[in-house]
Formats: sequence, C-alpha cells, structure tokens
Amino acid sequence: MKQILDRDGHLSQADALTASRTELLEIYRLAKLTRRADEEMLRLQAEGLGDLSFFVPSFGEETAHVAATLALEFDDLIFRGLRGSGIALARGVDLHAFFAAALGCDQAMGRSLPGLSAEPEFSICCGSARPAASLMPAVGAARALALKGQAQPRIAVAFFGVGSTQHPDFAGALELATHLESPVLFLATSDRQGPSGEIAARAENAGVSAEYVDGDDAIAVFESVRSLSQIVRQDGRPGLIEMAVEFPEPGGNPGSNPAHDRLGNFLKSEGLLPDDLSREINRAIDREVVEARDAASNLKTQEPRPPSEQIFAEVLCRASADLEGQDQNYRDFDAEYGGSEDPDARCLL
Amino acid sequence: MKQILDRDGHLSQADALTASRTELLEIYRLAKLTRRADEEMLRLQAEGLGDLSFFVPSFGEETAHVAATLALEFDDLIFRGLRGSGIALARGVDLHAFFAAALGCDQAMGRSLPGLSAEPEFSICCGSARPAASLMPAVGAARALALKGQAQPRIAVAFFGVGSTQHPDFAGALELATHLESPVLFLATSDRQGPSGEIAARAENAGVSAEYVDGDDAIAVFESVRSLSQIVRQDGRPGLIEMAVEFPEPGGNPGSNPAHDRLGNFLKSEGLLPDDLSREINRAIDREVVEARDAASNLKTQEPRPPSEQIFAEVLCRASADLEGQDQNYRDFDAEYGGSEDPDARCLL
Amino acid sequence: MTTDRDNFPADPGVDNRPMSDMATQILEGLTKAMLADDKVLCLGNETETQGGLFGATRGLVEDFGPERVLTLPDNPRAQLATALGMAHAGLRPVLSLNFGDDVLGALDILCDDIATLRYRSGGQNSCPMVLRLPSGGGIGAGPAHSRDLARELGGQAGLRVVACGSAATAKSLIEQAIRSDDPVVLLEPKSLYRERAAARVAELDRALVLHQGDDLSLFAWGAAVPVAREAVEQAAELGIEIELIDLVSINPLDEETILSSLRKTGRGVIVEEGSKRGGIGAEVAAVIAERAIDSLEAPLLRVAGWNTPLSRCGEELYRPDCGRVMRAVEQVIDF
Amino acid sequence: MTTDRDNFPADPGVDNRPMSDMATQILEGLTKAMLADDKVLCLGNETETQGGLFGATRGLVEDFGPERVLTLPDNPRAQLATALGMAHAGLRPVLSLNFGDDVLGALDILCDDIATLRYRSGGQNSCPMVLRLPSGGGIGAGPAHSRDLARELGGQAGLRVVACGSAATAKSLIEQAIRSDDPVVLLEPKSLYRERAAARVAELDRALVLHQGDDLSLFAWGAAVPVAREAVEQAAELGIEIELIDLVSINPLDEETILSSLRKTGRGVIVEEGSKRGGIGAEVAAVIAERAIDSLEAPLLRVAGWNTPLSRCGEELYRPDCGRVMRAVEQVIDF
Ligand SMILES: Cc1ncc(C[n+]2csc(CCOP(=O)(O)OP(=O)(O)O)c2C)c(N)n1
Ligand SMILES: Cc1ncc(C[n+]2csc(CCOP(=O)(O)OP(=O)(O)O)c2C)c(N)n1
Ligand SMILES: [Mg+2]
Ligand SMILES: [Mg+2]
Repeated sequence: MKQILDRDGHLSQADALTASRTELLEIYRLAKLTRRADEEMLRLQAEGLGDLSFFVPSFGEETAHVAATLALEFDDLIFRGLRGSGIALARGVDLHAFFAAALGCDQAMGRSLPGLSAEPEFSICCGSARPAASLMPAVGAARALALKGQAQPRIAVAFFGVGSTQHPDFAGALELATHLESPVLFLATSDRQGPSGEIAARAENAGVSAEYVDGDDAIAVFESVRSLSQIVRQDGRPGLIEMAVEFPEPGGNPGSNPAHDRLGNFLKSEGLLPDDLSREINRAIDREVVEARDAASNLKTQEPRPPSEQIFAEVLCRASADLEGQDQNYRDFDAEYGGSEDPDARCLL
Repeated sequence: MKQILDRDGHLSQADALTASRTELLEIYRLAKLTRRADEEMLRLQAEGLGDLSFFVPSFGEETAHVAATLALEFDDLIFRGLRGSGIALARGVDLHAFFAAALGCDQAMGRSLPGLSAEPEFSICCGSARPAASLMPAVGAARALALKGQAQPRIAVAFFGVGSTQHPDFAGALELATHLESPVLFLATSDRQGPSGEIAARAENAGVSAEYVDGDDAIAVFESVRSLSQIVRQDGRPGLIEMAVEFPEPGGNPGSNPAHDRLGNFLKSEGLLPDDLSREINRAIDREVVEARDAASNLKTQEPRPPSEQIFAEVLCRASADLEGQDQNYRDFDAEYGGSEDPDARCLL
Repeated sequence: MTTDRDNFPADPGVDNRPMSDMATQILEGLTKAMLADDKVLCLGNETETQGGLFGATRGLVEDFGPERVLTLPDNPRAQLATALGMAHAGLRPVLSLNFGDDVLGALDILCDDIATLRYRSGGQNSCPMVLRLPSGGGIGAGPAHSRDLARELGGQAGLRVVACGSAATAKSLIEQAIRSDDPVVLLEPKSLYRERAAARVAELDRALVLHQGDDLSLFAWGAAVPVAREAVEQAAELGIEIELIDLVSINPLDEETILSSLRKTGRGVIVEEGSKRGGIGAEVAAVIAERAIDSLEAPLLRVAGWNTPLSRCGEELYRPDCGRVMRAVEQVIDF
Repeated sequence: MTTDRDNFPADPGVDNRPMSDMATQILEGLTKAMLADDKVLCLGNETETQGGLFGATRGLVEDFGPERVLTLPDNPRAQLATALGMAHAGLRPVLSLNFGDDVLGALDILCDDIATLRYRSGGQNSCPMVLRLPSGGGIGAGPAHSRDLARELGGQAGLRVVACGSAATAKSLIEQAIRSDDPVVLLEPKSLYRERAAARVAELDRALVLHQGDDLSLFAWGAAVPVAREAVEQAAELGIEIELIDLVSINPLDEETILSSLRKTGRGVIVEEGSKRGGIGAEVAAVIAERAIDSLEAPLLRVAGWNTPLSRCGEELYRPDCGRVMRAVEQVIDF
C-alpha cells in the first residue's frame, strides 16, 4: 500500500511530494468542509426536511475524494455514484448550490437522489443511484474524449466504492476499458479493514494498471492520482487506484477523522497550519455551511414541492402532446379544487 | 494441456486409462453417430424442412461432448446451450426422438430452437438459446441437489463454448459457484487455435478448480471428467474443464475429424476395432440416422405445423381464461374460413 | 390509532386474526409455507436474508437456518438464475429483491428463461418460483427505485403477476404464489408495508370486489387500492355508489369480474400507480372496449402516474391521489 | 417481381428514388447522417460493425473506419453504457444489437440511466443516441429472439420508440432519430429487412395515414403494417373503405391522428405483432375509450399475437395475418 504520510503525519518519502502548499491546505480545508456539509445534511434528514431519506454521507472517504479531485485537470469528466459530496465541493460547486441540489431547489428540483446532481460547469455528470452504474459510461465517455477532433486530451474519471465492485458491471467496465483502450481512471474507495488491495488486483488481472494507496493519506492519493492520470491521459489506456480508507464505525464518533488529522499534523509540522489559521478555517466553514444550509432550507420551506409545470418539463427535448395534456389537466385540477399544498386537503370533502 | 492419447492415437500415459474397452468403443460410435446426425440435420436445413434455420451442428466438439457425458453419472443434471447433439445422444436419447424434437414433432412441438429440448428421462434440462444462459442455473441446481434430504449425491453439469465465456454471466457463474460451494461441473469447449487454457485460468482465478485438456483426446476428456466430477461430488465444490478442440474450417471438409481418428487409431492398435467392425458401425449409423431422419421428416410433412390447440397449451400450469378464449377464437376462425394450411389462402378473397 | 380499512365492507373472507402490517403478513405466509413444504426456500442478498429491507423476512434465517434462507451474491441476475436452477432440481425458491427495479437488468432471465420454460419444454420442465418485488413509490427513493413494474412484467406470457392491494391479502397471496406450479411475481407496494389490516383470503387469479356499488366501477391494484378506497368513501358521501375492484392478478387478468362489474354500472375509472402510457390500466380499458362497449355509457378514464419519471422531491404530486380519482369519478358520472 | 406496396396510395411524400430494401434504406440513412455530422458514430459487436446480422451496416466500417464504426465487446450492457458515456462526452452514438431481445438484460441502463437522464439532470445532461433493435418474429428464431419490444419499451418516460412499418420510411426515420436530441429506439421488424419500397418521408412523432377510408380505422405499426395493407385491399374488394394508420411512433403516441380517424369512421381495429395482453394496442384502445367514446359505434378489436411465447415451428400461426384481420374487420363492420 502506497503511503507518503505516515499515521502521525510524518513525510516518509519527501521526494514523492509534488503538491504545492496551497494545494495541500486546500485539500485540508475541503475535507473539513465536506465533513461539515455532510453532517448538516444528516441534520436536515433527521428533521425530515427535503426528502433526504436516501442521502448518504461520505464520512471517511471525503479526504480521498477531495485530494483525488484536486489532482485531476479541471475539465476531466467526472462520473460519480452516491456518497461523493467532496467531489463536487472540490470542483468548486458552491455550498448554496450543494444544499439546494440536495433539497431539490435547483434546476433539477430534486428529481434524483441527493448527491447525484449534474454539474456541467464543473464537468461532473449526473450520477446514477444504482451500484456500478457510472463505471461503463465513464469508459465510453473516455473513448469519446480520446477520439480525434476533440481539442485537449481529457480523460474520464469514475468514483465508486466496494458496493460497485461487487456488481458484475465492474468486471464489465474493466474489460470494456481494455478493449476500447479508453483513457479512463477508476477511483475506488475501499475499507482498510477489508481485504487488502483486492480491487487493484482485480484490475491488474484484467489488464488495467492499478495502484493500491492509503486513502487516508491525502498526499499519497493526490500524488498517485496526479501521476496515474497523466499516464492514462498520455498513453490513452485505463488505470485504477484503490484508496483504502477508515470508515467511522456505525454509531461511532463522526467527529474523529484520521485522514484530516494526518494531513493537519503534517501541515502543522511544516508551519503551514498555525493554530489561528486552523481555527479560522473551522470558523469559516461553520459559518458558510450553516448559512448555505439555512438559505436552502428557506427556499425549500417556501416552495416545498416543485412547481407543477416542472413536473412535465424535460422528459423529452420538447414537450409531447401527452405531457402537455397532463400538464393542462393538472392546472385545471388545481384551479378547480383550490390547489392546496396538502394533497389530502385536495380531496373533495 | 492434459493429453493421454497423442495425435497419432498412441497412449502416452498407460496408467491414466481407466475407461473400459466397451466405454471407449461406445464413445467412438457415439461420436460418429453425432457427426452423421448433425450432417443430416444440415441437409434437412438446406432442404428448408422443419424450421431448422437456427440449427447449429457440433462439428469438432462432438467427441468431447460424448466422452464427457459418458464419464458422468447418469442422473447428474445436464444443462446445455446450442451445439450439443452428442450430449443427448450419449445419454441415450434415441435418434427418432432427436430428429423429432428438432423438427418439432415431439411433445414440445419445436417451440424452442433445435437442440435445446428437455429430456427429463435423461436428466437433461431444457436449454436456452442465449449465450451463457445455462451456467448460473446449473450452479443453482447443483446447490439444490447438494441440500440435505436429496438422496444420492448428484451434481449439475453445464456444457458451453467460448461465446458463453465472453458473456458477463460466465464470471457471474464462477463467482456464484464459489459463493454457494455448489457441486457444479463446467465443461467448456474452446478452439485449440485460440488462446490456450484461458478459460481454465479464469476459473482458477475465481477459485474454481480447473483443468485444461486436449478435447480431441477422448480418453483425456473421459478421464478428466470422471475424476474431477468425483471431486466435485465428494467435496461439494465447483470445477471446470476446458476442452480444446479442432473446429472444422468454415467450408472445410466436414468429413475430416481428428478426434474420431485419434480414438479410432488407438482402438485399432489395440485390436478393438477391426476393419469389419468399423465398417459395420458406419453402416449401422448410416442406416439408423437415415431411417430416423426419414421417419421424422414424414411426421413433419404430415403435420407441418403444431395442431392449433397446442398453441395455447402449457403456457401456465392450467389454462387461463384469456388463453381459452384465444384458443376458442382460433377454432372458430378455422371453422369459419376453412382452416387452409396455407395462411395466405386463409385470407378472405 | 389504526383504522380497519381492509375490513370494509364487512366480508365473509375476513378472519378474526388481529391486524398486522403487510411485512408481517408476508412473513407469516413465508413461514407457513416453509413449515408446510421443505422444498420451499428463501433466497436473496444479505439484506434480504437478514430480515429484508422492508422487514418481511425478519427472524426467518434464525428459524430455518442458512441453508433454507440462503444468501446469494448481490447480483440479481445470479439470484434469478439460481432460483431457476433450483426449480429445475425440484425446489420451490422464493427470491426477494431489495427493490423491484433491480429486476430490470435481468429481464432476459425472467421473461425468456423462467417464464417460457414450461412452454418451451412442452410441459416437461417448469419453474415454480416466487419473485418478491417491492414496487412503486412512496418512500422518496427517486426515479430508479420507484417503478411499479406491472408495465414491464404484466404482459409476459408464462409469468403470473399478482399485486398486494393491502396488508389484508398479502399472506394469502404469498402462500398461494408459493403453492403455484408457475413462476409468480408478487408486487409488494413499498407504501403498504406498514399498513395494518386483518388477513383475508384472496385467490391467485381472481379479482376481489372490495365494495359493491351500482353507479361506477373503480378498478385498482397494488398501491392504488387504498387511494381508491378513499374515493369510494368520499363518493358515498356525495351519493355515488362505487363498485371497487382490486384486480389482484395482473396476469392473467380476471376479465370476467371486470366485465361483469362494468356491465352492471356502465361506467368505469381505472386507478394505477405507475405512468399512464402503456400501463396495465390500458389493458383493462382495452378489454372493456373490446368486450363491453355496448354497456359503456361514458368515457373510461384512467387516473395514473404522469408520463414522466417519478421524482424524489414532491413524489406525492406524481402519484394518483383521492382528489384526482374523485375528479375522474365526477367527470364520468356527469357525462 | 416486387410490388410497390409502399407507394399506395400515390402520395406526395414519395420521392422518385428506386426501390430498395429496408436494410439498404437504413444503411443509406446511417451513411448520410455520418457524412453530415462527425459526432455520429456506429457501435455494435463485431457482427454489427462488420455488416450487421441483417446487413444494415455493410460497408460502413470500410467507408468510415474503425473509430467511427466501433466494435464493442459482446455484452449489451457494456454497449448501452458505452453509448450513454459517449453521449455525455458530446457524441451521437447509434448502437445496433443483433437481436432486439438482447436489450432485456440491460433495461436498467436503458430505462433508468439513459431514458431519464434529461429529466433527472434538470435538462443539463442528455443522451441523444439511437438504439437499433431488430424486432419481432418471422425468421424462425424461436421465443427468445422474436420479441417485438414495443410492450417493454413503449411506455418508458423519456424514451422515444419508433417502428418501421415498411422499408419506405426506414431511411427517413433513422435520419431523424439520429438528429433527435432524445434517446430513440428504432424497432426494425426482422420480417421487413428484405421488403423493397421507394423511400418516403415520415416524421418522428407523427402517425402516417397510409390509406384513407370512411368505414373503419385500422391501426398498425411495424411488422403489422404490411398485414394491415393486405386487409385494406381485401376489404376494398368487399366494398369496405378502411383508413389505415401506421402509428410510426409508439412513444410519444400521435393521439390526435388516431382520434381524428376514429372520430371519422366510428370503428376501429388494432393490429399488433406482439402478444395481445399488455401490448401497445391496449394503449391505443384506451386512448380511444378515454377520448372518443361517443364516436365509437362498435367494439374496438385487437388482432395481435397470442398470449403465449412465440414458437419457432409454425410461427406463422402465431403472428396476426390478413385472415384474422379481415375477420375482425367484418365483426366490427357488422356490429
Ligand atoms: C442491485 C442492487 N443491489 C443493491 C442496491 C442497494 N444499493 C444502492 S447504492 C449501493 C452501493 C453502491 O456502491 P458504491 O457506490 O460503490 O459505494 P459503497 O456503498 O460500496 O461505498 C447499494 C448496495 C441496489 N440499489 N441495487
Ligand atoms: C447478447 C447476444 N449476443 C450474441 C448472440 C448470438 N449468439 C447466440 S448463441 C451464441 C454463442 C453461444 O455460445 P456458446 O453456446 O458458448 O458456444 P460457442 O458458439 O461459443 O461455441 C451467440 C454469440 C445472442 N443471442 N445474444
Ligand atoms: Mg447544477
Ligand atoms: Mg423429450
């Protein structure tokens, strides 16, 4: 297992570090931000606001997600499944948009599960809730990006977890990627308590260059993703990085976070994270997260359901007659029966 | 690659031979019989009789199929796909039934593709036309056979070719078999010109005991299947044998048959197949095949289509009202419009 | 407080058992079937053998052991194929999926290999299995985990499809599904798992007349049944006597019960949870248009899901509700 | 000798091109689209990129090279997912399967991931792909390779489904399918690949009135269209003037054309290749029962495949033929 920072945050291979100080600080901040944002999302879920019952936090994998995302080029096309808050935040999706998307107050009106929103300005594709569903599409996208005529060498990247690797489409994606010689980078988070390096081994077996990395070591993740993504980009062939992370125990203290601490200790030892800066980062995160959460909650409270015309929009590229008819029908109904927000109250008696 | 008979039919490992003389002669006869039967089927196909356009002969793999089938216990449950004439004939399905099933003159009335018939008296399950479709069901059946309460230790066996191994359900079947510890034996025929032992290697990788065998060596096939099937049976775990065979070139002489010849040469060198016996076998096969073919063709010519009531039978365990209605409707129609055999002639004018 | 909706109207089919929820009724049916016949076994991924995502298999593995409550890999294709293979070997497997939607990647196995086995083999092989599919919306699970699946599975030759319209019939239906020699899909509306009712008997291919009435026939199944019940009560207060039919069986369809009700009332409304376009409601309408046109005194309206995917947020705006049913009822009555 | 069925009646939409078969018309449409837009590329397994099981891609890889006619592994799930990914990256893939039935193991990808992408993403992502499915029976391919797939795919929100009713419309339909920004399934009846006709224009979501008549409306699509044509001719000799509608689009359905014909004739028969139960014919009937009941003067009959799997032997007894259509026509006319 590749490791650059040891468990205490000491640099074990100094020459392996290419990330700048700014990048490292940004990884640290974003990992903390992601954790906080996910915590707030769980709070909203507990309060029953915003149809969040299927929200899944990324506790434990957020540092790896953030480090990996920052190591990519900005226009590399990202595919993700559930559990990837840090990916969007690291790409620059702002917190307001993040909460609004989850609560259904954005363009997509919460049609899909939380955490799967399309972010085209950030080269993030709309995700799918099914396990492994993003893997083979990422391979196809990578092949398309590599076709002559596309300007810059971009690659496609798929983030996923162990659940996806147990689906037969994981094997299908590896096979497809070698068959098509697609410049796709598979980024899998695994449980460091689980079987060690098994996902990377399966990839190697299928002819996909793979690395097994300490996913709680933000620097190792960053450097591995940076270097393997360049190989994938230059050589036009697939790669996989398995990032082993420590997931919090179910019901365990969600505050403890070995990956944050490890990077934090390193930054402190390098004099990059004095106590006042650390406090300032935490305070700023707190403020921003709470403000964004409240803004989105307010939006949601004002308009708890999508406006009716939006029910019928964007099914096809232009409205078909049946959808127009259903839309009209719905409006007539609202007009006739008062359009109460409470569907039960819309019963006649 | 395991070999017991070399290309010229010399026994290279005398102590590896446990098959009796009778068994070896029977393999030889059945392999020849299968080849002849498939040839006649192609003839009927060319003549356009009996909706045989999707019949696929098993040229090249028939010796392996026959040897493998005879090495199993009679009540081991066989699953097969297309291309397995020798399996049924080796189990004892008689030639009349064989032709009748293909032409649709048996119980199943040719509803499915030729070569997929259910033969419950011979422990052969109804096959599926889709690649790899029999593999995972065989695993499930094996698990069921192994459950306490079933009398004798029976195993399930799946025959298939390279096409099936390219389907994701092959990997799924291997995984399922190890997960369930199913006593299932996978028997794959591969092309000896193709990648060598790759199927067996994939099985080993997935934790399934595998052997790579010269599939044109009937003795090697017989001995491998006999010994691995006993291990599968006793230990209650899956096994796979890859049998590499020489397929005739498309358009090549279908008469040449290295696997027949190899076994034939051995039998001759042992004095088991004097010329007159060889001639007698060929003559008997010819006579039986032609007679069975003609009998089935006559049946088919007399009744080229299934009787109408059979259209609606066996959809469910008892007829539902809609099917009874359609059946009645069909009868009324025939009564009204004369029931000509030519559907065009049934038009009103 | 629970209201005893499922005992309305008083019905000889209702027994005196205490009310329990649909998950419990299914569990009772499974348990009874497994006790009665040791060829019956339960299959599913770990979630399903350890109690089930919706709780319908809780305690089962403790009672019957891991051989009869067998954990399979998390691959619905492997799960369906295993069930098929086990049926070939003489067992009667009951396979539970987490979400009914998970079957969509395995319809070749279900519709080609399983459903047609009896036919293809000339009756020599068969696949007496039960496939339990949590179906439809109501829990905010988003578009990929909220299909009702009647559309995809309801017209597959050789496959029986049955929908629980309430907790009341669930136990009876799963018992009969297990006893059937055909493959049976049991659609279990997710929105009904926690509904409570006293058990009553239902037959596998027979529609249930839940309420008699002369003015209009209301046809529903699965999650649409409780919505239709509400409409029956509301309509009664307006003096409209609705006859409520729970189809129970989607395939085969009990055409005679449908037609005899329609012939009596002359008016019909169909309530369906899934999208309108191409749903089973269309089949009900088509049967009537084909066989009872001279009894029909008004348009046959369908109240169904919109022709859109189902949204997570605001999914209650997508699913048919009592208000929409009442509007259709009034339109048909006033025609 | 070829009869020019598709030019009947003389129609301004018919151009002067010589007749060619459906495979050729599809090939021409593909070629034209690939020449016009280099974002269009063809995908399939080796059989499909080397000419196609039914010959509709012959010569394409020679003309456009293996990057634009790209061979994929023989795994329909991988094929559909590749097309989806390519669409995400801005291309317009056309994926050809050997047999339409092969899509049944990948309906989650098609119906959840592809069809709903635009909706789920609030219009920010879309999947402009074409899925070519050889559909239906007629070549003795047995139950697992003869589905018409309108039933499974015709009611999926977000998925356009279009059926070629003859060689004539195939080129126009595939061109427009490729230009559409939505995912489009093109059902290509296997029994029509060798039919010859002169090309004519058809619109992607507009039904075609193939023959005008006042006595009865005959609704058909795909492989049922030539059967219906035959019935129109036969009926004419009996003095019955049939209006023949080729639905062309299964989803969305051109309800206005259907209804305006039915309102004119007051009588309707629906012809459908696939099984009757739960087919798209039911949807056509339901639309009429819902919206044109007061015009309807007779039962709406469906002539369809039986509610059974399709058999290899004797498959002509399973598929609707002119005789069965005529019987229904007579019943409806005599009502
Ligand atoms: C066929 C199927 N099995 C199980 C589920 C439930 N499920 C939804 S997402 C998911 C796991 C997704 O895996 P991944 O995104 O790779 O992350 P992991 O949870 O393993 O970290 C599962 C098991 C499902 N939707 N469908
Ligand atoms: C998804 C799919 N791909 C391809 C086919 C065409 N097909 C039918 S049987 C078959 C091969 C079956 O493989 P197998 O029985 O293992 O034998 P092989 O021909 O490889 O010897 C193929 C490719 C199909 N029916 N479905
Ligand atoms: Mg956005
Ligand atoms: Mg038999």
